[in-house]
Amino acid sequence: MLDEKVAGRLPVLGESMPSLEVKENAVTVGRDELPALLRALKEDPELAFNYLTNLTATDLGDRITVVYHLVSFIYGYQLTVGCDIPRDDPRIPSVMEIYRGADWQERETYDLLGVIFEGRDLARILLHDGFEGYPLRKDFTWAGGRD
Amino acid sequence: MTSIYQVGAFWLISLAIIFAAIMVVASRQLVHMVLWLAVCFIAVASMYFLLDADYLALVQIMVYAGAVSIMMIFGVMLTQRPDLKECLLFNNQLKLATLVVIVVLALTGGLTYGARWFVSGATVPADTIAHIGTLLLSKYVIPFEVAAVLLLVALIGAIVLAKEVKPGARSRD
Amino acid sequence: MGDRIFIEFGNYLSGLLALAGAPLLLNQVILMIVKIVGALLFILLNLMFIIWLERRLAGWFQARVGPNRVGPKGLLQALADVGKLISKEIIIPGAVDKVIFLLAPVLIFVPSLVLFAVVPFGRGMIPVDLNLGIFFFFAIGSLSIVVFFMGGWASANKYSLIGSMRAVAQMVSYEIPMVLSVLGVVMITGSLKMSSVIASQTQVWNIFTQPVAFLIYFAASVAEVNRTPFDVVEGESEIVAGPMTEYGGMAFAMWYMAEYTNVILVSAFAVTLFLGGWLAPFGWTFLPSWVWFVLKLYLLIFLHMWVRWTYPRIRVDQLMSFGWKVLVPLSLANVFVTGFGMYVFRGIGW
Amino acid sequence: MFGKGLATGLEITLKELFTPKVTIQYPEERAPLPARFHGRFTLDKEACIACGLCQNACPNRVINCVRTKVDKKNVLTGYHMDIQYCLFCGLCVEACPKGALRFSQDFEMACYHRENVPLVLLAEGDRPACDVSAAGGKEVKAGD
Amino acid sequence: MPALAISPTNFVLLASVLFAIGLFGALTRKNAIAVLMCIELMLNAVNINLIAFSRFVTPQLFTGQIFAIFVITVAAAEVGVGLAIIINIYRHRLSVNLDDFDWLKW
Amino acid sequence: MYHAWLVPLLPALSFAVISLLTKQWKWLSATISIGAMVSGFIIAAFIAVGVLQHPGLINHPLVYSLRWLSMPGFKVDAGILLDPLSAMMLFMVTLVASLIQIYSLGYMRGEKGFSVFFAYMSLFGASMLLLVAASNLLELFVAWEGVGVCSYMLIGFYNHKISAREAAKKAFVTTRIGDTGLLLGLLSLQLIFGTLNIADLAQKIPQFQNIPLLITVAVLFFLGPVGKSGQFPLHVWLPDAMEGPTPVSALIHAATMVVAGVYLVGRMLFMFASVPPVMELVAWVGGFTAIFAASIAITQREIKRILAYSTISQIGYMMLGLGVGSLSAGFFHLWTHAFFKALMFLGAGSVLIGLHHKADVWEMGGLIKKMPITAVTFVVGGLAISGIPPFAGFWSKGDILDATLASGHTVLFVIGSFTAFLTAFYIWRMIFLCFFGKENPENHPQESPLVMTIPLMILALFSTVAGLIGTPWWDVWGRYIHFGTYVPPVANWPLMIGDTLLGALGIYAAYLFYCKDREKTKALAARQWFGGRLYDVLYHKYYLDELYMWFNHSMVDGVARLMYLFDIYVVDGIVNGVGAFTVAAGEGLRVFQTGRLQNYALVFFLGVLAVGVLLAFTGPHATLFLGGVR
Amino acid sequence: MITGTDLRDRLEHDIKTDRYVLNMGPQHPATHGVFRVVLTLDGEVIVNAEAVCGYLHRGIEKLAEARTYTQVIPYTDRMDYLAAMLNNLGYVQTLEKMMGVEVPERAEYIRVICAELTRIASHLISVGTYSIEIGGITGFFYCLRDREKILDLIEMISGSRMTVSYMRVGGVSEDLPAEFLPQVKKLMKELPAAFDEYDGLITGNEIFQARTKFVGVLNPETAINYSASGPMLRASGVNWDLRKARPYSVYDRFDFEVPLGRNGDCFDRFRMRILEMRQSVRIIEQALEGLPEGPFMGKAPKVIKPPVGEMYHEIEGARGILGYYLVSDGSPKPYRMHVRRPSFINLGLLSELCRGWKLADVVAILGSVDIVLGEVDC
Repeated sequence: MLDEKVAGRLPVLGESMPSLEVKENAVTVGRDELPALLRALKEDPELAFNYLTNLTATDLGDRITVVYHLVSFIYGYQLTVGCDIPRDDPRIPSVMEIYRGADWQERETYDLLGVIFEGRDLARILLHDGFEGYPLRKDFTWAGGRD
Repeated sequence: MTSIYQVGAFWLISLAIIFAAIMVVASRQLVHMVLWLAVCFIAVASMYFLLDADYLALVQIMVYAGAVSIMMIFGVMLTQRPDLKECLLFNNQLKLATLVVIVVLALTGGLTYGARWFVSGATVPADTIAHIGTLLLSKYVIPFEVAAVLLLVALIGAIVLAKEVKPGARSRD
Repeated sequence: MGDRIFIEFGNYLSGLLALAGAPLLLNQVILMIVKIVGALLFILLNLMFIIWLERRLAGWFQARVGPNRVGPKGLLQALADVGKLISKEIIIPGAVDKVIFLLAPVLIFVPSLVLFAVVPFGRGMIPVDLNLGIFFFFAIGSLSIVVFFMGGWASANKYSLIGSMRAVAQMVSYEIPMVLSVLGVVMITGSLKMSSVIASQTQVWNIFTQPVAFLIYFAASVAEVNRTPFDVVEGESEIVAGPMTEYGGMAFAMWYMAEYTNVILVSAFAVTLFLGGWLAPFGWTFLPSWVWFVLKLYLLIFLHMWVRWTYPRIRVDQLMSFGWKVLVPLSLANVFVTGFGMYVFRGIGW
Repeated sequence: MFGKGLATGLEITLKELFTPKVTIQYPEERAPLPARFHGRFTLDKEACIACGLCQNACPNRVINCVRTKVDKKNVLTGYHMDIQYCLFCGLCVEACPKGALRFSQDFEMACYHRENVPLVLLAEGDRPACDVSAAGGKEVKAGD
Repeated sequence: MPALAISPTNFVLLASVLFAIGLFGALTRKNAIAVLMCIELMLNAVNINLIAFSRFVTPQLFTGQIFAIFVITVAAAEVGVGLAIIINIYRHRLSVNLDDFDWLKW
Repeated sequence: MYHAWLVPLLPALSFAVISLLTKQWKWLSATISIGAMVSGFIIAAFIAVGVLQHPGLINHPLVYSLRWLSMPGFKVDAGILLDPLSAMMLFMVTLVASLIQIYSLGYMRGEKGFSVFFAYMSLFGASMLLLVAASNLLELFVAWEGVGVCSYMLIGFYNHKISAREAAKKAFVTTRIGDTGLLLGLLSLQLIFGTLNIADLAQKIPQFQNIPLLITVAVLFFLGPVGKSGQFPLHVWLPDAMEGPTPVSALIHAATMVVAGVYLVGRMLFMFASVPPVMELVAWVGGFTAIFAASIAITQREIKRILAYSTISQIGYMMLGLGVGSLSAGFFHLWTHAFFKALMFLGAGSVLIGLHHKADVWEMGGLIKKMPITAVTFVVGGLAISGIPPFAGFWSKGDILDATLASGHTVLFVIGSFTAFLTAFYIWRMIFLCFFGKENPENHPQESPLVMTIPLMILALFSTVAGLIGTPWWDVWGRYIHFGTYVPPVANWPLMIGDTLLGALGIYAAYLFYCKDREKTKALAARQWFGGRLYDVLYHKYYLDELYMWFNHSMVDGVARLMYLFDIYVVDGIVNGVGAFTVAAGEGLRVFQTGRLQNYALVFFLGVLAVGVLLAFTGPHATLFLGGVR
Repeated sequence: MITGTDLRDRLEHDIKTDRYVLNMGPQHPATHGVFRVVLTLDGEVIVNAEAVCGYLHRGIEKLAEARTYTQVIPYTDRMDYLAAMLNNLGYVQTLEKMMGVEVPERAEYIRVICAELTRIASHLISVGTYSIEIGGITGFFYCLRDREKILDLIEMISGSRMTVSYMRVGGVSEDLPAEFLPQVKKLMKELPAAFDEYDGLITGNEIFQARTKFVGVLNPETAINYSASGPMLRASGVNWDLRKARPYSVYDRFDFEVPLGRNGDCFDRFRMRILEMRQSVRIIEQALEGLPEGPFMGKAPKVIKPPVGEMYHEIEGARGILGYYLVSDGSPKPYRMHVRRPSFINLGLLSELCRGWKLADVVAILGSVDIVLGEVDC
């Protein structure tokens, strides 16, 4: 349920972004234009989405959706930005430059889903460095122990 | 000093001093050196006790064992590098130095052998500190003050030397 | 009547020996051994009691009960602890400097035990009344610094090393205000002899003439024995246990007991220097002098514990600046004020 | 300012020195347990209809109830809980339609041997064997 | 047992042995701090002599003891400054090996 | 009497307390400082009363002292010396200093470093009081330097101003030149007489026979007062010292620093008196300085500078008085001068405050209407300094002139008299320009608060009556303070009338030029009528500062240049030759320079051992080695 | 006032010694569990601090994919085990939002009471352990003593002290027991006095203040940029409390304040918690006042099958913004569950906060961030 103001403002911001789609309660964008969109959302004085509250991804079988949940502390708006990336080429630009809070969340997403955030150092954060596979992908199977 | 206890104590302490001193020179680990040095200082302090210089003995313990060793420890810890253990202990003038040491020993030994001392039979007064205090503040007051100034200068000097000069520090106008 | 009980016992023993025909020297040696054993017994008994007291008081301060299972009211808790610790293995990690590692917990006791030689336990009950008693205290006391360093360095553990370097820095720094604070007492007494220090307090205790010195001494002594709020050496939330990190079993127990021995020691000196030693307050001589000494001792030990279980830990750099920028100038000022006051009072004719 | 906070702290600890302590001397004294306490499970064997809802409700697959079909009706012949995996969430108790599975007030479940850990609320053979074997029924494992 | 009695000779010999050991170390040890320690040994040797003579020759005058006090003072100052210099050099050169200190200016 | 040591101690303590403890609390600091000074004054007053009980003290002063340093052949006592001279000085210094400090409460209000100022004032007072009370020349010297340091700090008090810093430096360096002489003199005295106790010296010096040596010592000694009291040619720092806050100037000029020199000469008069040529020197330096400074003062424009030159001139008078051998006259003038000069400085300060630090007298005028108290008190001061009876200055100046004439220094008498005329002229020039005439519409003066004016009034009272204790008919002063035997004064009517007339003449001349026809004078000045070049010379203080600068630049530089040439051609030639040889030699010897410390040490020890072995076998104690047998 | 930047400058110029690496953890008294900080030290000054977590990782997000929606509730307990009620609340609210389930009034009030009680209990642990970390052990016991009283109450409601599993979709699992109300009212009377005691013993202590004031300063810009939340964010002066900013449940009916810090230092972060506890007491008192009668469970289907879609919902947890992201494919099991754990994200700031401070400050800073390893590692 997008706020009217946000819904109205989004097309203006996204003029130069052909991949931007404004849906009922979310926005999706292509991975190449993702940083530009987030930067525009953050720096736009009328929206000022200054806070990245959540960053995660879902393995949808054929593709992986990376989701960014943004909040504007000034106006109280919320916005969900989604970005589909192919499963066999799970690269997406890092947004750490825009939101430093993305740092550990990107590492976590990489760790558990194998999404490769480009433009930053990625290291496993929850699992140990020698762990093989990405456990939150649907094709991951856990061998050993109670599940 | 003819009491058997004193004689025994002298030899015991002498052995301790010399053994500790040899260990200081011969230890490979710098920290071991410092610890042996402390042992040596304490042994020397007990020698002072034997010589009825109780105040000096305590000063020795406090200043040498308590402070100088600690400073040495700090020095060692501040300059320690892992590769120190591998390098040679002694430099290349070992032989010449041995010669010098032998000559020193021979010279002092020879001189002492021929010496006759004027040993006073008097005893050291009981309250050494009162005498020393009085002397320090009357007869030796100027050296005393100079020593104080020396310590102050050394203190400031050490601070200045050990404190890194800021590369971009603004000089005061 | 009980005042001279220990002295009478000594005399009795000496007389007995003389009767048995022991030569004077042997007589003295035996008496000296008896004195040493007596002092050791005193220390050990008090150690046991203090360890219990500390845990019990900690419990009470913290709305808990504390140890109350071993023995009556848990009084034998220390024994149980020691029993447990003795039965545990002393683990020697691979990288340690073995000799020094094992030597340190033994040596840590030496300075403290030596210092008990000059503690006046009661009227005429000072083992050795040195001319330089107070100076002796500080000189020998400074040796324990080296031992702390030995333990920490030999452990080959970074926490231990940090802890021992902190110990060295802290104890060196706090020795200075401690000495300077005692200087005021020495000036008033005019002697470094323990017995004269006590004798000079028959009229008024030094804590009343030297209150600032007492506070400085107390703060510095808390730092010297590494207890909260100055326990950065152990700082369990930062550096685990400092020099003691790698020690286990009885070796750890030695460190632990050394801490309490030192608490007894610094409190005993505080009693001697500031609280009139074994002198009875208000002329209440119905209790023997040594009882008064022990009572005052425990008052101070209680103070140590009270402070420990109330305050958080100060940071190491704050500790150093507190020592150098507050305590040292304050104690220097105290020396000057004392000197001036003495001059004035002498001028008045006191 | 300096020293006031320190003095207040001392005052508070001194006050606490004399206030009553909150410690409960455990084996001798025990704190009262509320009625809803999640302790050891009890099973009312008679009330249980062996529906298996508890087994399905369990998030951690702790419950293993052994049912035997007798006259088209499930009869409970064994009830095991791998209690070391139990979350004590109470979903099973909540799921029980007959109120047969209950919590008790017993929380002292520590034991010395690992084999004693699993909670056997109904061991095979506890029920009169005739009930089961006479019917000639076969054991059915839940979840099969 | 007068032959066994301790006379100044014993102390002078003890001191000279200590001095010789210190001298040997000071001349041969490579580590600058080690050299500093050896110098302390030498100073201690001197102090033993001073106090021994004070005890035996002029027990009432304390001149030797007072001299020893000054020696101790100077030694303390020397150690402080010496270590500061060594630390400073170490900081620039990352070495405390005296053989490395053969340049004449920084 | 026995507690005179408290007088210097109290301000010193107040300094310590303020700078260590109470710096944060301004008014507490000020209260402590003033309290210390006022209690010092009360004690000093008791001392003065006590001293008055013993008329013979001037020749046999009371000394209370403790052993300060004790070394073989060198013993120094520290203590206090009480005689009417020092008692008078203690009284005067504490009184004036107290008033000035109270005045400072108003003057320094709102200034940065208020507490520090009072701390310095206290220390300044303490140093001066110690100087005055010192029983020993070394002690006196310590205080002397203390005064110097304090004056340095106080002159440079506004240390954000470059001129203040420069002035402070100048004051310090210039007086240092004199102090060097004083120190040398002191050391010579110690060498010659083996003591520095004033009382001992007073016994020993008059009997000393080696007059040339004593002359040298006395001249060296006199250098100190020349520097400190701003006598020609070391007076240059004094006018610049006006950069400090006005109370400081008042303190320096009236009560403390500059009179220290006079006091020292007076204290050591027994030495100077034993060498008449030096007495001549003192008298002439004093006389010359008096007229020299007075002539400069005529042309100066800044109110405080005029007063500064006036001080130099008046100090010259005192020196003149001492130089002609009259301790009584010299010090009487010091006494009266302290009051009226302090009064005038404080008045000037009040004016400055009222005009927001506008110092040029030509830009003032008519202030009497707006600042009546300041103006009236200032006029009292002006009358006093001009020597109009019955104000204080009349009596003291008269005494000096009387003494000069009596001792047969006619030329000096003429100089002195003319100076008296000049004094009246320039002071009244200032007064007329400041307080009378037309008001300057740009100024919006306001009377100063009571805390400033009350000290002014008290000082005005003293300026009026302080001279009455030394009239020829009722000579309390002379009976107590005199050198040698006491000769009761005789009223010299012609001189008194002449003095008065000279003063009145000066005032009238000033009235003519600067009150009646001020505009005309301005015009005249513009046309350089007033002596043209003479005016310039005077206005530029005889170009002395420039002379000194020139000396520094040209002479020193010139010599340096000569040296440089010598260095380049002669020295370098030799050096290069030697160098070439050295290089060659070094090439050969460099193998021995390993740069290794221990290597050097080894060689060094080998050398020592060689000497040791040599001595062991051949030296005087060769028999010692192995018993000398083997 | 000394900031980390100053210290960083200073450390460039002070006595230069060799840097060395110190492993703080995984077994260390001050890391609140198995957690490691790799410190690069220059003397005692931190040059770099790298947090290493994951020692307690149990894969709850993965586990959830194999459980029904209801079965996930006990797992949420075990993330932030100090504030299990809040975890439950966030989870069930997300589901309710997804499915459009109405929650009865009484249930909402019970939820608020439980949530705030849990918040107090959680903050008490935080305050107490912080006291221990600064070195004062006694404060910890006082906090635990009072926390026990709260846990008793929670046990009374849910049967468990910590892992409560109390909330259900549509309400709560059981109604409040009869003896609960008088006891909670009594406790609410007692608590402010206890808070005063902590203030006297800990907050007001000068040593404590010296240790924490102006240490680990976090300015508001950095805090927002690093996605800090909860007391940590508010200590920096950013007014963002979801209970006020975007009220959920019935929080809009209560009168309470959002305490804000001034300096963003450790002291503020610590004090925030005590102030929040006082506010929680206010909320509970109001909720008890207005507690309506009625059912404690709404009309929720027996088998929970949310419609296909995704939902992200946040509540204000004890440590910050607690968000649940659920993706449903229409089956009774969640297709994907992700939890935005406040501890995890706040911990990302550690390295930034520690640099330039002393070894002892690491403990102070880590304690002021207040992490629960169960939540960080999830």
